[in-house]
Amino acid sequence: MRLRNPFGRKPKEFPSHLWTQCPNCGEMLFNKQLARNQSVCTNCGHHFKLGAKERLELLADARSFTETDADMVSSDPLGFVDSKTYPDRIAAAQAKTGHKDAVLTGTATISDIPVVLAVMDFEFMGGSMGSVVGEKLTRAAERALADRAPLVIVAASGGARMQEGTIALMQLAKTVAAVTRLDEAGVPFVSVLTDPTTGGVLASFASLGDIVLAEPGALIGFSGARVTSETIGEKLPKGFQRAEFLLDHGFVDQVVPRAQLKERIAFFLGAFRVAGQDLRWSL
Amino acid sequence: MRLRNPFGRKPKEFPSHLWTQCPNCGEMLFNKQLARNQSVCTNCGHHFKLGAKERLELLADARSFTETDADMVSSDPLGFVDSKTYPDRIAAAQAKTGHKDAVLTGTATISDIPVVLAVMDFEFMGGSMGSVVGEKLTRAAERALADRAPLVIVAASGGARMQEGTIALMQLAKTVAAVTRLDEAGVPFVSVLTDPTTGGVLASFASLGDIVLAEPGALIGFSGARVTSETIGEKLPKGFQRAEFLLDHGFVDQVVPRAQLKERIAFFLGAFRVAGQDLRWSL
Amino acid sequence: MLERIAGSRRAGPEGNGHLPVDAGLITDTAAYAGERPTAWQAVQTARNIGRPHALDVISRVFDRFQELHGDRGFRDDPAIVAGIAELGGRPVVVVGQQKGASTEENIERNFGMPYPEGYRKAIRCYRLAEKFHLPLVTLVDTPGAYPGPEAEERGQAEAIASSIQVMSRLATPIVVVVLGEGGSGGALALGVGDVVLALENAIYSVISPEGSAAILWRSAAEAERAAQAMKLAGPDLLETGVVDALIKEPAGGAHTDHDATAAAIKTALVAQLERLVRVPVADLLSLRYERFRSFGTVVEPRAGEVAAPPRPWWRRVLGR
Amino acid sequence: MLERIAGSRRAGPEGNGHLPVDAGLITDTAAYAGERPTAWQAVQTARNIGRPHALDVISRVFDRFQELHGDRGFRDDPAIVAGIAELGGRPVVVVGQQKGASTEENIERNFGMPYPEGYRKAIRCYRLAEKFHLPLVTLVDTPGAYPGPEAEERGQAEAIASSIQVMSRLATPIVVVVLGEGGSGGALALGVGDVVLALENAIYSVISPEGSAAILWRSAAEAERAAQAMKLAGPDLLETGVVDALIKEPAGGAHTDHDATAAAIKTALVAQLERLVRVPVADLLSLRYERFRSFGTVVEPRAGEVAAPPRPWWRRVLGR
Ligand SMILES: [Zn+2]
Ligand SMILES: [Zn+2]
Repeated sequence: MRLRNPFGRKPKEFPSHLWTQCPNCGEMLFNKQLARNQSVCTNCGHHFKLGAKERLELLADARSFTETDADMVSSDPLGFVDSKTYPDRIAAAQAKTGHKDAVLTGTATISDIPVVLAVMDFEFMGGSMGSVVGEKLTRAAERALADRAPLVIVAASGGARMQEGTIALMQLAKTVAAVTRLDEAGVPFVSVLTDPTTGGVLASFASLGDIVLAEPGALIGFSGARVTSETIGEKLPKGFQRAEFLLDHGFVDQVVPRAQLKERIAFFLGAFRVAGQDLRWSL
Repeated sequence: MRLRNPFGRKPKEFPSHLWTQCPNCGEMLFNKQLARNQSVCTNCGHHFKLGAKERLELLADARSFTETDADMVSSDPLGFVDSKTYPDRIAAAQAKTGHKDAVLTGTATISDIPVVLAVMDFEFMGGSMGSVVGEKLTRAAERALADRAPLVIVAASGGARMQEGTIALMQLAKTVAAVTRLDEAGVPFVSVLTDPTTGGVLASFASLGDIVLAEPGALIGFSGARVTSETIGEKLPKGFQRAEFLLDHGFVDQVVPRAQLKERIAFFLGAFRVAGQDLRWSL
Repeated sequence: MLERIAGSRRAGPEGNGHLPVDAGLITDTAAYAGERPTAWQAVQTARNIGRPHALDVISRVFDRFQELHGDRGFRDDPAIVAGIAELGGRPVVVVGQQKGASTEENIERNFGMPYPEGYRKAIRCYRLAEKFHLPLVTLVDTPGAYPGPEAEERGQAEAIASSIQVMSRLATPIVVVVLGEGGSGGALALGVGDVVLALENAIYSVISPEGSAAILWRSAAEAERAAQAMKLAGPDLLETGVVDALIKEPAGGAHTDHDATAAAIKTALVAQLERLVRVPVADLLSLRYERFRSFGTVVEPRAGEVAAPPRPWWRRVLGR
Repeated sequence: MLERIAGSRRAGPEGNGHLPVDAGLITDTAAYAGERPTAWQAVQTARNIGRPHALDVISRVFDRFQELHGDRGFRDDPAIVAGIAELGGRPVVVVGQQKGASTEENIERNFGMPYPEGYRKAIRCYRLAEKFHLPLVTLVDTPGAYPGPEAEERGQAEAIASSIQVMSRLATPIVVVVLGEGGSGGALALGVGDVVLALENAIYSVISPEGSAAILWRSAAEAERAAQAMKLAGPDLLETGVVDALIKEPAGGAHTDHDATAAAIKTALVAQLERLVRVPVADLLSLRYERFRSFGTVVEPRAGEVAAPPRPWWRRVLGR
């Protein structure tokens, strides 16, 4: 997080390993306090990006998460090189985040409801979806189908991973096909859109939840704002492609503050409990 | 048809039993010639309204139409009286049009394809849909289902028949439910919208065709233009609620000139032939 | 099929053992001996701005309501509210038209007049109910679908027709409650159910009295006469079978006591849903088809017979 | 399942007895020994304004094409053409992206960049194909879905996701032909089929070379390098399995001879559809799932194995 300092205080008063400035209201926030508040600004409610591990702590019941496919890593199908090689980029992202690719998947309970849970991490190469993300999400959906357990995916992604070329694009079709099988089988899928969810991830599984929730202020859109802005040759309106914009335009069921997210997901999963469970009407 | 005379000629030169003026281009058209041209202006292509019998001649193969429920008439469930009683209005419409209510239904062939065919007549109380129209259309759809024969309905209606109150409104649900059974069974339904198709008829079966065709220039809309105009307090744009407007806005598959209508319907019915017939791929 | 629905009768006068099937309902206009309000009184009561509107009812009848937004194509229409809630601890989908209780709120809610995207949001939620086997409750209260030019551009007629279509084959029980104004096709788009109830002073009509008067009498001032002629008030609707039963309102009308009104609605909904969830879905769909199929009074001289008027709900259910 | 598709093989080398299953197709990059065009040449050929676009192909490959218009909700998008036509006397549904052959036509067609309503029109026509058991042919040719703000407002991402979803379970055979540019998700929305073919000089990529260069090299001038790195040209796509086979173009490229190009497309379509219509629909859907399921190259150290690359179409079909 880059430290801006509009108040003229010297940066050294607020060393970045201790303090973070809110990009929305400018308030200097003590990192420990920010973490205790689920990375939500205590002054204005701005939702900071959340890493995959913190997200799991927020949503899964304590000690309920069992990771699957934890060691799956990407190969380099195209031998892709830009200013770095693709394997080098992966290695750097693994070192930075401590996980192997941009999604963690597994089983868990959410308020005692067994689910298959997947959380993406934007810190890993912008949460981009390549073979590993696509494969892990597909296996997660297939497990949800086999167990008839609801699938919950928390998206955070800049889109498809360019370094895997058209194979990355095919992950859109792969993940959509997998969640479509859940749809046909009547197994619930809750999609949570967090900051940011854009490009190929939004244009595939993330838009197809039975319930689509978004975090306040999250950037959500198909095209990058830069591309869109260049297309029309003017600046975009304030709030464009934010969660609340998508709510107004009918693409999101609810914008849910982080503090209420777990409870809200649990409510919907409770209402959608699959056949044979007690809360349902006996249809 | 009211005779306007913008050219200053004396009306007696063009007695209305012999001549009709085109409301679009002003041309005086010799009635016999107009009838020979399927009631389309020979000068500008304006499509005049067509009575049910003329419509049948246009669409059904010669001598192929067998009318069903020809004698069904309306009762007066509400004892409705405005400036006239409802039975008096019906009697006047019957005398004017020569049929019992605003729709004719039956079986026919269209280019040798057996169909169930229903054609509405705007001259009968504005083509309004009450119990008789609803019942005859429902029976037509049920017969199409039983025979697995395509259903073709040519709409021409100002909407639901006020004189039957809420019972008329219920005909929307009744006719929709009937064509929905065709949809579930994979039996084709082609809806043809002619001048005018508005209100409850457009808001029910007429919008639900597998293929929706419209005649050029036909007035097609949900609300009366007067109501819409009053709602926004300004004049509506030219072409509002016309067939071409609905085409632009995505509600009509094609605007088809009357001369091509039969052939076009036959093409689609041919493509949709139900199971066991020879043109289909063997799926 | 009726036998299977009538199964609730065989369980005794208490229906399914919880609530009598007619709990809180008026199923016979004999209840109104001499004291039926005029049609115009009904119109005015149904339109009373203080009348309980959809969210007033939802907050009192259901628990844990969570609203769902959007049509997944154009806009979230505030004139239609939809969501998931619990009724007596069990989940249902509820969809209603929402009027305002003030001018500001009415502007926000477009006076309860949905745009096409409102009906498309409703359709989306109907399908969610079907997918997860949740009963559907709809709350009708609209002067009609919005008649403005943008609504025409975005297919008001198509949206209404599609909503009617989806309800007519939705494989889950549906109970419709007309709360206030049941205005034409815009109301019917939420009105296709297995049981259709109405508050006592609700109205349901093919066109507004003003619209009817303007066309038939060429004067909106004749609205009162038109209202009378169209038989749009509760007891009329019971007689024509358009509604299956009326829900009793507090003495001064629903606007005088939202809590009591909601309590009566809740009792009725629970009784109906407890009954309907026991009916196999295929039978429900057949009965729903028959319910709407039977509307209409035609004469066939050759056959020499008049189609029977629809049997009142009460008789349909109990096999009388 | 493969056995059942391979049934066509048991009928002899001529497949179903009409056309060899690989009629007019290149199924092995060995065909390009030493003479593969560069990626950048492919990009330029694929974008040539004189290249046969969807309607050029439709008019030559199919008979009696009747266009269907509109998404039934907002607008008829001219960047997508859809309709019913006959292929060798039998009806099919055809849906394609439509570029212009001139600036005027490109403005009218929005340069082949669909709005959400274009994809929704496509979905409507896919469903018509399924309902009436008509095979579906899609023609991919777009720089990408339109990235303007109205497209965002109306849900470009939702529309693409839904189109992919509907194709992935559409119960009828689907053959996809990439005619020119297969630009990202906007192309894939028409690209989920049982067999995916491409013209020899077509490209298919996750992002445009210019877009990729701007992000990865921070300079659009590096587009040529990006094109090479992304392996977006026909022979690359054959190697990765993204396309099952290439359709041979005339010597100078498809733009030099629309008739010959269309003839090759027609031969390929007829051969594929004759084969696919013999496969039970449930098997088609399983195979379609497996086709897209198999994309991806991952390493699982614990399992000590690399997921196999997708088997080439040719081997999948013939069981080799
Ligand atoms: Zn802040
Ligand atoms: Zn003329």
